[in-house]
Amino acid sequence: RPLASPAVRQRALDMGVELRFVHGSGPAGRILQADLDAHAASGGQAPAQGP
Amino acid sequence: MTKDITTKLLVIGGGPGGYVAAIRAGQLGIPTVLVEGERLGGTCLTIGCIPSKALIHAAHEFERAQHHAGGSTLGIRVQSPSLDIAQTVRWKDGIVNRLSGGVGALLRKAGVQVIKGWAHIEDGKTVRVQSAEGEAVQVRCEHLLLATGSEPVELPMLPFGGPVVSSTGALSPETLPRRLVVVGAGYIGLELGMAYRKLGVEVAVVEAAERILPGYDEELTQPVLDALEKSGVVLHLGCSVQGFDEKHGVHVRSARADEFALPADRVLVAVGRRPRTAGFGLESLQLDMAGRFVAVDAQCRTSMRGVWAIGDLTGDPMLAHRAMAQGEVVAEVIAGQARRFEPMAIPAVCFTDPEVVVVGRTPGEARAAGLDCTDAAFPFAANGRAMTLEATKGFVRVVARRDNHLILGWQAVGQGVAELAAAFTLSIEMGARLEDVAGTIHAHPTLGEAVQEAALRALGHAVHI
Amino acid sequence: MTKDITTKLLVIGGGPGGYVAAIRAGQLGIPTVLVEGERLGGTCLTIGCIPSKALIHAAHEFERAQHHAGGSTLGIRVQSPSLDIAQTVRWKDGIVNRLSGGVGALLRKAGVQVIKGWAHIEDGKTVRVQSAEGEAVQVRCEHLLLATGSEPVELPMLPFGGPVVSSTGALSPETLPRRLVVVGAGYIGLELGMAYRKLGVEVAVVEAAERILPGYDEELTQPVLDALEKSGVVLHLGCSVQGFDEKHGVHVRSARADEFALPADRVLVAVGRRPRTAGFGLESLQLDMAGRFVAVDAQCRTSMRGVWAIGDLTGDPMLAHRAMAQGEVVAEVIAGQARRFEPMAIPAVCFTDPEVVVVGRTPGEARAAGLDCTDAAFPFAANGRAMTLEATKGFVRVVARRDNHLILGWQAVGQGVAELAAAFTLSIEMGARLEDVAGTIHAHPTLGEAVQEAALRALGHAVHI
Ligand SMILES: Cc1cc2nc3c(=O)[nH]c(=O)nc-3n(C[C@H](O)[C@H](O)[C@H](O)COP(=O)(O)OP(=O)(O)OC[C@H]3O[C@@H](n4cnc5c(N)ncnc54)[C@H](O)[C@@H]3O)c2cc1C
Ligand SMILES: Cc1cc2nc3c(=O)[nH]c(=O)nc-3n(C[C@H](O)[C@H](O)[C@H](O)COP(=O)(O)OP(=O)(O)OC[C@H]3O[C@@H](n4cnc5c(N)ncnc54)[C@H](O)[C@@H]3O)c2cc1C
Repeated sequence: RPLASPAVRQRALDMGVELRFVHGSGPAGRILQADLDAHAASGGQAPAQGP
Repeated sequence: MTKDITTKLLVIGGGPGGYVAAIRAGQLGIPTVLVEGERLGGTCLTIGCIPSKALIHAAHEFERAQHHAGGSTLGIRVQSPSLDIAQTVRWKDGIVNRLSGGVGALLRKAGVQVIKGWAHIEDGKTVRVQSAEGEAVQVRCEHLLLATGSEPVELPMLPFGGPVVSSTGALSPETLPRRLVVVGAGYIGLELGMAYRKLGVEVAVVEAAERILPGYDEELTQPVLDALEKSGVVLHLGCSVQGFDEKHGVHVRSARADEFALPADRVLVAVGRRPRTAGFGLESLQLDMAGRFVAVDAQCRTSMRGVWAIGDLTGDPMLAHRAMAQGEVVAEVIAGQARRFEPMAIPAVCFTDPEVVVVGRTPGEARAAGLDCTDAAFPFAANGRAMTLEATKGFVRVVARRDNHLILGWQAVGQGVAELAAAFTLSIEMGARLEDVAGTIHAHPTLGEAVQEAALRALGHAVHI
Repeated sequence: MTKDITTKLLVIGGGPGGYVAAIRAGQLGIPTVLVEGERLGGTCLTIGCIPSKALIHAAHEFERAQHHAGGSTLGIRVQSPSLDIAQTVRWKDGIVNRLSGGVGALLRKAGVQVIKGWAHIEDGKTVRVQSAEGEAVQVRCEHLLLATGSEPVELPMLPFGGPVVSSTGALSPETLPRRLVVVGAGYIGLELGMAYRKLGVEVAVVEAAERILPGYDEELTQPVLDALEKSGVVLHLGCSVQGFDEKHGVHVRSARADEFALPADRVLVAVGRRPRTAGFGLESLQLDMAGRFVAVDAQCRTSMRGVWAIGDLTGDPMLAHRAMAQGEVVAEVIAGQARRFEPMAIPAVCFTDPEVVVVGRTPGEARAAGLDCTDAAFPFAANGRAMTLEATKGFVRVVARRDNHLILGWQAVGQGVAELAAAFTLSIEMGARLEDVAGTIHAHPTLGEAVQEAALRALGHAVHI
């Protein structure tokens, strides 16, 4: 399972982002809020959000 | 005459799973009805977690009084401690009433309609309630949430009744027995058995397995074992129960097929709990099961559309905080939020004396999962706060990956360690490494320093050992 | 005859700062000498943190016995509780001896050479020790670490001696006074004042400020104030002490210039502690100071090359765990590691009853720093575990940034909240947000659930309130 804190996991769900596809820059590969930001900014592989 | 009600969400069961789901749903503006056949708060608040911890507290206080009666090392002396168990139970009932009433108030405040009565499932969208006032109510709903919890397992050769009680009976004794036999050395049997012992009762425990608290590793249970022996609780491990008669007591057969009788004027059967799946029409839905539990996905959906399940009904660990967390998820998912029940760790606390806490993986579990891990323990015997609390038994242990030091689990045994669970669970949810805990300043003098020292020790440089 | 020793690191002071630095240095292979004039463990283990918590525990137990003497709500009754304070002090001394001896053993194990005696600084590389055995030792070192700690402030009109004691005397009473006046309502005065009250002593507290525990906010101190009043401790706030005579007691002047006398057969002066900077040649080094403290950088270097300082000598908060953390940093830096003492948060615990914990910023401090923040509290009155412990006074409060919910601080007041400090501090060090704590499953029933509920409440959806 991707390593990410509850807040990051929740925000990823809200954004419709699969954490599996997000690069974790934190210690031990932890996905940080900033990684989510970067993923979103780059267009990521994030599926489009629902209506 | 039958009253008809239509709602968006119908919750069956007002335990920690059901009432939390209903409150959260109400907060989110979802029209919600909750049906409860007994008392709001369910097993947990009325016959489980809370009353057991109340009794344990009273027993602890009485044991301290007994301790001082001999003239204690602290220099305190008291004369002739005595216990009025009826008053103890009244005090405990007062807490239960306050909490159960409080849940009612919270549900009202959240706009949830509560129906007192037993629900019978007609189909996935229809439930009939025989309300307490005698009126029948038919509720139609868009979403049906099953939160019917669990009930104690009965032994065929030791049916409940008279002196043979479940935890429910053991939590509301009218009198104290002289000799109690506890069947089952799981956490419920040991919590209550120890409490009774502290209240002055002679206690024997019969357990089919060769060890107490099966499920915890032996290093962890050793301090509990020591405490049981020191307090004079007699353990019969690897023994099965054959029956009971008032004259001879509990009939026991040992692993070597010896038979003997344990004199007892009360018997507590605490051999486990089973999900409440029968007797209210649940079978008719033909839901997918996971063993004896209702199978659910990461959003607590059952195999039938619009039917959800949470809590003890849905699997292990059968613990109140799991039920509550699932309840929140279901309410938020129904409200349209993207939520999942996928915790990294669920803490488990056993309120024996010493207490036992397990969060995440034990060293054995980590190894079994093929992980290359390291573990280290720090004993309370080397912790200043523990000394000042006369509580030097036990330790804190951490388990981490060897490569990147990611923390995989925490275990602790000792007086008061239950409150360390918050830090343990948070560290795992946050993805903390050993260095994170070792580099966090822990207040002196606290038991929590043992947490930091365990992490330091795993890194090869504990200070205080 | 003078003995000459040369070493790489010389540590002056064997308190938590000094002994931890020495142990860690020894572990890292640095030749280390530690000089201690009194007992290993310093203020903390011998006359501070540990003995005070021991006395507080004994006082708590005695108070419970007194409580049951009246026939308690738990149904427990005892007769004529009595206290043998000499035995209490012996028990406390036993713990101190064990811990002080333990520190000696740890130092030995780490290969540290301990010299018993008072160090006098000749220059930044040379220290003379008048050893306890009468021999003089001259130690030359590459690195000199100052860890001389602090001492109680004396009031000129109330000099220590006879019935006027510092915390040290209050922790080793030969007899209990009938009437104790405590001067100073900081944490040391209140911890000890409350303990004496529980032991049956009539206690009055005189404080120059208009409030107790100046430094904590009023919401936080209110439950302590309530407990003081309930227990019968008489507070004289906004009052200054003029002097003492055995006939009339302590002479006090109120803010409105009224003068009165408080009868007392013992007086505890606890008006603060000052860094130990004089009397051992420190002045000769002419180090840069930060007010009354020795100024240090983020690696605990003083203004003189090769001279380091840690602990109470170097500033607020004057707490043992700060000293220890600094000690580790210095040892690792001298060993060539890149380390800094830059914690995000240092917990502070006040072991009154109820206990008070502060970690990170209070709402007031956050606002004063110009941060747009939100805060929320959850009361123990709504926590099931607190009810079963008869400990429903107090609350947990969280402070977070409004924009991204980053947690800035935690405060708690209540029985047993000291052990929540581990979770509080870890959450801040890990950069946790409200959602992280709210999304972590907290064990039921524990006081720690109030931590999660405070976070939930700050997010606008607490469940249990
Ligand atoms: C002695 C004891 C001690 C325990 N200690 C702890 C502990 O310290 N910590 C911990 O986490 N857990 C503890 N537990 C376990 C905990 O009580 C359960 O995990 C928890 O209560 C499960 O919650 P739930 O909502 O799933 O079900 P329950 O709490 O069992 O609630 C289910 C509710 O549904 C109602 N119901 C069932 N069927 C119907 C129906 N057809 N119509 C209407 N109402 C119905 C029941 O009356 C009941 O109130 C303890 C249990 C026991 C027995
Ligand atoms: C009553 C009381 C209760 C307290 N409770 C707490 C608490 O609960 N939690 C907490 O964190 N803190 C508490 N403190 C504060 C804590 O004790 C100090 O913060 C801590 O001891 C500071 O450590 P240190 O190493 O800087 O100095 P110290 O512990 O003061 O140690 C300094 C040592 O240096 C020695 N020394 C000084 N000069 C020389 C010299 N010239 N030659 C040789 N040796 C010398 C002294 O003898 C002493 O042993 C309490 C203090 C008191 C008085």
